[in-house]
This record gives sequence, structure tokens and C-alpha cells, in this order.
Amino acid sequence: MSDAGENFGDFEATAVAAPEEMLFVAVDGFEGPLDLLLTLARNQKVDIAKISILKLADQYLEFIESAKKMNLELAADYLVMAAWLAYLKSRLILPQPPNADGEPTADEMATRLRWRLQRLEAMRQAAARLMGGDRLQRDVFSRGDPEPINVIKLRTYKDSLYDLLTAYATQRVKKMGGKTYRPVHAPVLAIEEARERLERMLGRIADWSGLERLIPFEWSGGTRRRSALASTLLACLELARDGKVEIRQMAPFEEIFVRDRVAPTAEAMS
Amino acid sequence: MSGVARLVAKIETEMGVEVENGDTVEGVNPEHLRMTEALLFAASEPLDLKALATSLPEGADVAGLLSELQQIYEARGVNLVCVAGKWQFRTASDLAFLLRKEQPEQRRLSRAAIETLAIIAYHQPVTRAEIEDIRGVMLSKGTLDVLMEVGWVKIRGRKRTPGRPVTFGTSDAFLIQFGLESVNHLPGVDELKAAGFLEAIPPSGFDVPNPTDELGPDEDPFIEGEDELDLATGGPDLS
Amino acid sequence: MSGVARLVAKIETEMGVEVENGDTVEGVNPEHLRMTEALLFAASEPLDLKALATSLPEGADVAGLLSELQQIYEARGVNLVCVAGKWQFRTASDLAFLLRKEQPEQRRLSRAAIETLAIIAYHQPVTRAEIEDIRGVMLSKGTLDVLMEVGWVKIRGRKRTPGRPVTFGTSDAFLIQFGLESVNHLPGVDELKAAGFLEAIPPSGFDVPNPTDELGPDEDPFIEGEDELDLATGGPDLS
Repeated sequence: MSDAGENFGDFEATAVAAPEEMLFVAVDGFEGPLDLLLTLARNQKVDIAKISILKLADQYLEFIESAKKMNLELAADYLVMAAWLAYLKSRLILPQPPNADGEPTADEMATRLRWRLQRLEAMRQAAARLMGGDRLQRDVFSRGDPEPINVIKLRTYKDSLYDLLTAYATQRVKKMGGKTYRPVHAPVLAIEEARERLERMLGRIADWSGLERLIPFEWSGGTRRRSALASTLLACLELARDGKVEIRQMAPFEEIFVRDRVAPTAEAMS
Repeated sequence: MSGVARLVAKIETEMGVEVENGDTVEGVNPEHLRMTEALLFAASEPLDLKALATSLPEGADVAGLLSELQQIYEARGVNLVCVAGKWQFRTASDLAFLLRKEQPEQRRLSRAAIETLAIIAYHQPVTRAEIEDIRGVMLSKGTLDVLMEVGWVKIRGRKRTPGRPVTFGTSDAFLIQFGLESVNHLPGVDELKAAGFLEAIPPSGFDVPNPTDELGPDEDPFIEGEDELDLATGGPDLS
Repeated sequence: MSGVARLVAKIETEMGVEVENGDTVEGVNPEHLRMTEALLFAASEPLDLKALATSLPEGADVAGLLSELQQIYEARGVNLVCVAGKWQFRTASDLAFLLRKEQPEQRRLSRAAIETLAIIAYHQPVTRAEIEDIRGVMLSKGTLDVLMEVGWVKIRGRKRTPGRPVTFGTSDAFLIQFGLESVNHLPGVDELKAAGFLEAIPPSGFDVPNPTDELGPDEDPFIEGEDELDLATGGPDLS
């Protein structure tokens, strides 16, 4: 509260200056034409609500004239205000013309200007009161040594028995070397091998032997049999192409029979 | 132990007993009162009802506790005050003389900044053009920047008028700094309103803006990221 | 205003009056009391008598004021305490829980930690060197520390071998976390296989030990205080 004077020292300085002294105040000491007008108005030492706008306009125009004489650089808005005030002054002096299509009367314009000056003055007083009020850490103080909230982390673990067992099994198996993947190689009877074998049998193949009977005995079980059957069939087809054997199948998926065309005994029998 | 202290302690531990004048003490829970006191004392920032309620036992009458505490501390060297709708212990303002010394000089705002701050506080939501109309002068680029930087002024929204100018208002930090419960508690706000100085421009008798945190009827909320800085320091509202 | 608050305020403003029990209230200046309260509240560190005396009006009975204040605040949520000859307000120690916020945080063990834990669980009692042998990797310093800190692993005893290395085992907290009745209930090879943790054909020689809580035949019980930490994180068992 006590600080109002200090903060608003600048306001006071301009306000108390007498009009003639003000001629020596640079225009840029004012916050625009409205500020200048308000300062002049306050020097009339009457309630701004009752201020004489005519007198105020005269003072303003006089000020601008003096500033011009002193070759002071005037901002455009000061000159705009001067022109407007000169116009208002002429309208206030001259007899009221009949109200022209809704244009405000000179009195209305004067009232409006008065109101704007009052409002600016009111806002300045409000600002002074606000700034002079109890300010935190200037006039009133919060706790100087606050006690901060202690955040305690309650740590829990998501790890489950599943994670534990997975980690264990994976780790152990890996360590024992069992983890490397080795594809199981299925036994394969190479086609070349089957063909060589069949060629050795040529002339000794019984008439229309079933394909099954042509595969080697040691290849007759499990996955070995499948490979042997396939290789032997392909070998037979190659020999058939060479005209060394004949192949016959009565219907799809029926048994396949092979006959030797080399053996003289077979020819005699046909 | 002096008689007063002893008596105070005795009464405070016997909350709820019949007192000489026949009144029955209203039932604020004395333990809850101690807790509220401790929470507010410990905090470095003002606490709102919600923050207190989450720290206090369930079902605690937070509002009742606060008003009780406020009264207990009313005449003390430390008071419980409501700022920006939150509660904080602060030293009594009449003791400012005792504490003011040795405080680092606060950043001094320019006269233009102080005036602009006041206009924003009392007229919010207010556009840059309206501030300029009241002051009768263009706002220099830095003035709003300074106020936004200090954190007392924020962009609130946009006015639903041509150009959709941004509107300015004050922040919670402003209320906390100036010890105000809300913008309705600004000093002299009622008188200014009664005198018509807070009315929109021109004074036409209708459309009286209350300084309010709520969005105005012709105000849209401000969307973060809408090239904020640019608008704050000279946007389309200049037209 | 409740009866108590009213009464407190009344009494405090009437300091020095006769109180029911016939005592006369000692004359501490109520304004000085308010000042002391504000000074202590706003101070950023504890204040000694001298610091208070220079701030208070001349002739103030600082010691008397402090003892008065201390008693006024004795049963409150905030107490005036004297530490190393300096005075400050602190929240009452029994309300410290209010200033603690517990924040749950869920974590997972690192891969090394869970592997080590599993090995300790299955192979207990097991020494550090044995863990390293099973994992085929050196144990990093922190891994056992973490497990001991979480409380799932404990030192069980010492092995009756050269260097007498400590042996590790799992704790009750471990059983609770992993939902096991006892360590004997850890699944064996067949169960691991059936549950799909092991391939149908485990590498030859694969075998899962039957863990036990009992002391092993070559294990001595651990005696508390045998520079535990040192042993846990890299003691003679490394040799």
C-alpha cells in the first residue's frame, strides 16, 4: 500500500507541472495525446466530469503550437488530436446546426472525450491501488522454509514364476550346448545310386515285378522306404526312356510294375 | 507455561465440549484441523480444496476446516488467505514493515506495463485494440511481452469479431502475487463497474463486461500453438 | 466461527486477564508475539535469539515470546522447535506421514538378475563361483546386490571348501513373490518339459537339481555380522 507514491512518482511529476512550465517538457514525456490531455485537464483543478472541453482544447492547441515553435518533433497522433480538437472547438462555438443524419452533436463528442479522460484516470488510480496492494514476498510472505513432500517409490516387481522358469530353462539349455538348431537330415537314396543298382539288375528282373520289390532291402522301412521308392521310380522312368525297361500301371495309385526288355528269358516268355 | 497458552491448549484438545456461554462447539475434527494446518504450512504453493482433500482422511470437511483455521489465525502474525481460489498461509499484511527489509528489489515494471496490466485485469477479456483505446496510445511491442513473461498475463481466447483478435486476461500467478481470491476481488472493481468505466466501448448501456475468467459470450477459447507470440505482439487485432 | 475459535481469539486479545484457575497471565506483548510468529514463519532458516532480537522492537522479551509461542503451538499441526539454539516452525512430527507420498513403481529384473535368481533358486545352496560356472559368465557386481536388496536372495551359510565361500539361497519373500509353497515345489525336469519350458529332447546330461532349504552336507550356517556385504559382492569365493 505504501508503495503507491514510489511507483507512480512519474505520474505525479507530470501532473503537478504548471502549464507554462510544461512547454519545456518534451512531448515524449507523455504517453500519447490522451495522456497529455489528461495532464492538462488535471491542471484545471476541477472534477474531470465537469471540465471545460473548450478550455482544454485551447490548452492543447497552445501546447502543440509551442512545441512546433521549438521545432519539437511531434508524433502524428498528436497532430491528429490537435486537428480533431480544433474541429470540436469550432463546433462547440458555432450555433448547433440541425442534427445531420445521426452524426454526434458537439456536446456528445465533448461528453465522450470527458468520459475517456475519466476512464483513463480511473484506470490509473486502479493501477496504483493494485500495485500498492499487498504483494507476495514484498508485503506479505509465504513460508520461508517450506517442507517439501517426500516422494517414496514403492518398488514392486512384475517378474512371475513363468519368467523365472523361462529364464532358467533357456539359460541352462543354452549353456549345455543343446540350444543350437541342427536340422535332422532325412535319409535319401540318390537317383544315380538307384539307377546304377537297376542297371546292374537288368536281365535278372522278374517279369512285371512290383516297384516295391525292386528297392534295396535296407531301404524298405520308414522314411528310408519313401526315398528309395521315389528314387527307384525315377530311375525306372529314365531306363524306360532308354528303352531298357517297360512300366505299367493299371489305374492311378495302383501298383506300378516293371518289366525287363533286355533279358532274353523275358522275351521268350512274352 | 502461561495461563493463556495452557487454556488454549486445553480448549483445543477438548473440542466439542460445552463452553461457558452455552454454545456447543461445532464439530470440526481436531485431528483433521492439525493435518490441514500442517499441510498448508509445509506447502510452498497455495493448495486448493482438491489437493487438501486427497491428503486428508476421507470424508474430512475441508471447507469447514479451512474456515475454522482462517478464523483461528485471523488475529495472528500469520494468516490463512485464499488466493486464486487456493489457500495459503502468509504473514499478516500489517507486519510488512517488519519483514520488508533485506528483500531483493522486485523487477520494476514500466508505467505503460503497469497501466496495461491494470487494464487487462479490470477489463478482461480484452483485446489489444481495446487496451490501446483506453490508453489512447499504441501498445509498444515489449509491453505485453513483459507481462506475459512475468506470467501475470495470458492469452485467453479470441473475440468473435472480424479479424478474431486474441483476448488477454490475468493468470493465477497474478492473483497469487497480488493476494486476490479471484478477479472479482480486484480493489475497487465494484465502484469502477458502477461508474461504467469497465463497460465496453462505446458506453452504450448494454454489453457490460465483468472481469471474469470465464469465456465471454463473444469469445472463443485460445488454441495453443496458433502462432501465439505473433498474435500477442501485433496480430490481426491491430487493424 | 466455532466456539473454540471464538474463545481462542477472545483469550488471545485479552492477554493478561485473570483466568479461571486464578493464575495471572504473564505479560508477553501480544503484538510482539505476532511479530515473532511472522518472523519465524517467513525466515528461510532457523533464527537464533539474537536475530529475532534485532528484528523485534527494542526491549522485547525474546525468550519469553518463544516459550509462549512454543506452548501455543505445542498441540498444533505446526510446532515451534529449537534446533542447535535456533528456532523454527516445523510441521508436527507425528504428521510427517502427510508429507510423504508413496508412488508405486513396477519394475522387472534384468535378464542377468532373473537368470541368477533362477540358478540360486534351483541350485541352492550355491556359491558365487558355482553360479558363474552354471551361467558361464562372470557375475557383475550389481546383480547379487540387486537380488539381496529386493530381499529374494540371502546368504545361507558357508561351504566347507578351501576359502569357505558363502552360499546363497532364496528367502521367504522369494517364495511369496513367485507363489511357491517351498523351494521343493520348483518344477523338476519332467514338469518343465510338460509345461513347454524345455524342448522335448533336452540336451544329454541335462538335469535339474532338487533344491532344499536344509543345510547341505558340506555347508556351515552363516553367522550374522561376518562382513556380509563384502562377501556378497565379491569376497573370497571368487578365488
